[in-house]
Amino acid sequence: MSERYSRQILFSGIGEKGQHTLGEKHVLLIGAGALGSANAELLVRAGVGKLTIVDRDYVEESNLQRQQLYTEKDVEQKLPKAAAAKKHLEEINSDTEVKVHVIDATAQSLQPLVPDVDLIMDATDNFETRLILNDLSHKYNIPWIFGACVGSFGMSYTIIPGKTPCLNCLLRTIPLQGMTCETSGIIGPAVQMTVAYQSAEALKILTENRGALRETFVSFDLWSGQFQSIKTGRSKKEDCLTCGTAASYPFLQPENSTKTAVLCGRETVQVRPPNPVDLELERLGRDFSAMGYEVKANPYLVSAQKDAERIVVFKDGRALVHGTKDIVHAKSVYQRLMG
Amino acid sequence: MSERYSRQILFSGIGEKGQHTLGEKHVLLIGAGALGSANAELLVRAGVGKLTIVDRDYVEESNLQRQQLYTEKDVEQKLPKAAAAKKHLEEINSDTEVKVHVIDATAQSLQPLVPDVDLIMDATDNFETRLILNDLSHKYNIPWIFGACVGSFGMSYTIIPGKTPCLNCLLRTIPLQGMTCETSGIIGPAVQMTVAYQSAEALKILTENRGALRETFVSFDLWSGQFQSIKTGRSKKEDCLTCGTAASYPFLQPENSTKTAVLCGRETVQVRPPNPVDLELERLGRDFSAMGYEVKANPYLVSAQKDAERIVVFKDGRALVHGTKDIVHAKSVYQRLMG
Amino acid sequence: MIKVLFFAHLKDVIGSESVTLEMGGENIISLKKRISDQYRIDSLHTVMVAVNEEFADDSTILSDGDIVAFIPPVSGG
Amino acid sequence: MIKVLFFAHLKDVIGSESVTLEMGGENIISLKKRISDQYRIDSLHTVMVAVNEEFADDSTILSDGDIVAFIPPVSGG
Repeated sequence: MSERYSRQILFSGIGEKGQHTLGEKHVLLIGAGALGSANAELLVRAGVGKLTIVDRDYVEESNLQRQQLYTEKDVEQKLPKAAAAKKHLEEINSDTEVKVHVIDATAQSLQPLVPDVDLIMDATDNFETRLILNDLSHKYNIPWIFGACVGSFGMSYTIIPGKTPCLNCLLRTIPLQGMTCETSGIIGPAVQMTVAYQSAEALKILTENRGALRETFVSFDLWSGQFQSIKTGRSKKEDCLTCGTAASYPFLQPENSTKTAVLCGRETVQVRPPNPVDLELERLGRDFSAMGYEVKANPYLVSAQKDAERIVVFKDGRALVHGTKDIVHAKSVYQRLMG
Repeated sequence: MSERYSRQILFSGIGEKGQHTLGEKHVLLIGAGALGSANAELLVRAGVGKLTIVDRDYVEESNLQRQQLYTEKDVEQKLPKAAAAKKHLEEINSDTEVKVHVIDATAQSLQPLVPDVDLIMDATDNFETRLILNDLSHKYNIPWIFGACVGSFGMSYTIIPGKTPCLNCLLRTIPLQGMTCETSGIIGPAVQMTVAYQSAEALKILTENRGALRETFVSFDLWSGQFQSIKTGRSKKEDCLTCGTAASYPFLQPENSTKTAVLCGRETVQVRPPNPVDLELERLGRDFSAMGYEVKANPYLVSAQKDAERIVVFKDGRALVHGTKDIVHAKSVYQRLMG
Repeated sequence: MIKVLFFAHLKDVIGSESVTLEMGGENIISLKKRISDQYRIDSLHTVMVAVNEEFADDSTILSDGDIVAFIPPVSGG
Repeated sequence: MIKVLFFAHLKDVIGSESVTLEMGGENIISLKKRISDQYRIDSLHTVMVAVNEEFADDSTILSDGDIVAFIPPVSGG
């Protein structure tokens, strides 16, 4: 261990003791896109003990421009991002235990994963999921690190239950749809800088240097040169339903995770089965072929295409219906193919 | 092209035109360590046309903690960093032409590479080489982007010949030995942030958005939260020997690159042959074996170890003598083995 | 005079990184209304607002010399 | 009063990120001498100095309220 981490042990903020502490920590990383893949690589190179990654998506060509770890071969094989990340991370550092879940991050699916971990890292692309992380963080008293970026702009904030205001305190109203990379684009340096802010705070928490935490909400624009480091102290609300005196964790309530179909991308709808299933992908692939679809499969998913219709079905029964933003149409495609 | 780079084309600062321009640019990257590997990955993912990488070193275990691209297998194979980087970069983006030189970056070796390029990126680990880059930049009127980091601290500055003060203007005296990662350690987030600053300015130059350039010298500390964005306008010196009215490019003078042995690391001395050579590595490996050394070789280098003595010889005749900081001793090891 | 900084896409909508306004004694709500009216944008209710690098409420009263930042939450990741 | 910020390893040598000094009308050379004497460090001649986020010469005169940053060039990469 000492040779691999020697430059990090030399850093006075970490040392032998900090390195050893880091090696015993477990991080839950939600999302394996741009922020997720880069944060994962950084933490695994640094020598975190265990990393659990949750992501519902697979690697596509348009990801390669900014998402670390992934290669052209991963695109060809349509590997789920979490599985591709695990493969590359194990080539980088076989000391870290990497566990992956190719699932939708919902209140229900995340709840069992949270109690075991020391830190939750946000690498999601929507506020619906971030508010679930915010609730889980407070329910189980585990810090989480918010990060988001779009264009040349990014922001990050570290939330410590019982100490800092939470995300719910800071947002005036819930932004139903913030700017996403799909609508406004994104450049690699904005990802890198958001990751630098997130991962520096992560290392402080994981090496038990909480006194060094930044405490402010940072936002920056690398193209215009704008920068703000914003104090949050006065924003804590006693009546906040997540971190206040009568917390009820509203985003963990079941009625908030029952939608069976959601738009998740400019031209992609995700359809979920009403109840969890465990598909036999091989048989499904054969069925699709028989129906005249061009089929591509790996152990995690089946991709089927006929004319303009393209659908990717995962083992848990979720499907991504590509080429449409019409939720009703996507549901009908799903029902026609999956019965 | 449009699908791969779609999110970058959507970014209003780049667009279709900027993406096309970027695809025709050629970047010279000096160094393939922490800053070098991460800047290389970012530029190649972004779709730069051609990247030339110069590095004299090979991948070691202690690099993996912070140097992107490299894997445990590269360490086992003792691949030169430049060669390992090329291999991984080609897996990421086969559109970019990647050319590598496993050589020492000197005034003499770099001079022929510079006239062809649109931008020089600094990823070196010493000011001797940076002042050579600074001279070359001004002699050939090509911008360069300084970057350096150590511990949780980093700095970056973009130098445009004829416009900004140069590095020689900003340094009071030449720091013979600044703090290095070998003495003070380094954490990944400090690398990431330095790279974010460097690569954002690189994208502005390469997409011909010079009006958006930052202009200030930035320095930051991610552990303490310190940050300065420093104006440089008043520092330009008319009598500067690099960028002044009577420039003589002092760091390109031959007397500055004749040292045959230099300390390059805590416990490593590099010895250069007096004249360039092109070794037959296979024969050299057999000779070393016959002398009782344990030998490991690849197409770029031969590594030989006997007891505490460890030496790595490259095709160009350079050798890294490990386990010593005594230059005289290292030279004698070199002469004994290489004749 | 107060200075208002616009981040992310607001910068593009407004057409500038910042504007300077003659103002004082009024609160954030009034400022939002003025900006919304002048630039015909209606999404300011989800924007986070900082006054002199500290988060502020809609009811925060502005004083001469304040620097206000309008930061829209972005969701990309 | 001027405030002096120390970056990188200077922070560790001084034992603090910043100090406040009663000073005015003197130049950077005098400031460096005071700091060198007080903290027994002799490497300040290679340090870059910014006054109010603008690079300054040894001869720059300091005024009350100035913020001075001492930034050592680091070589790692």
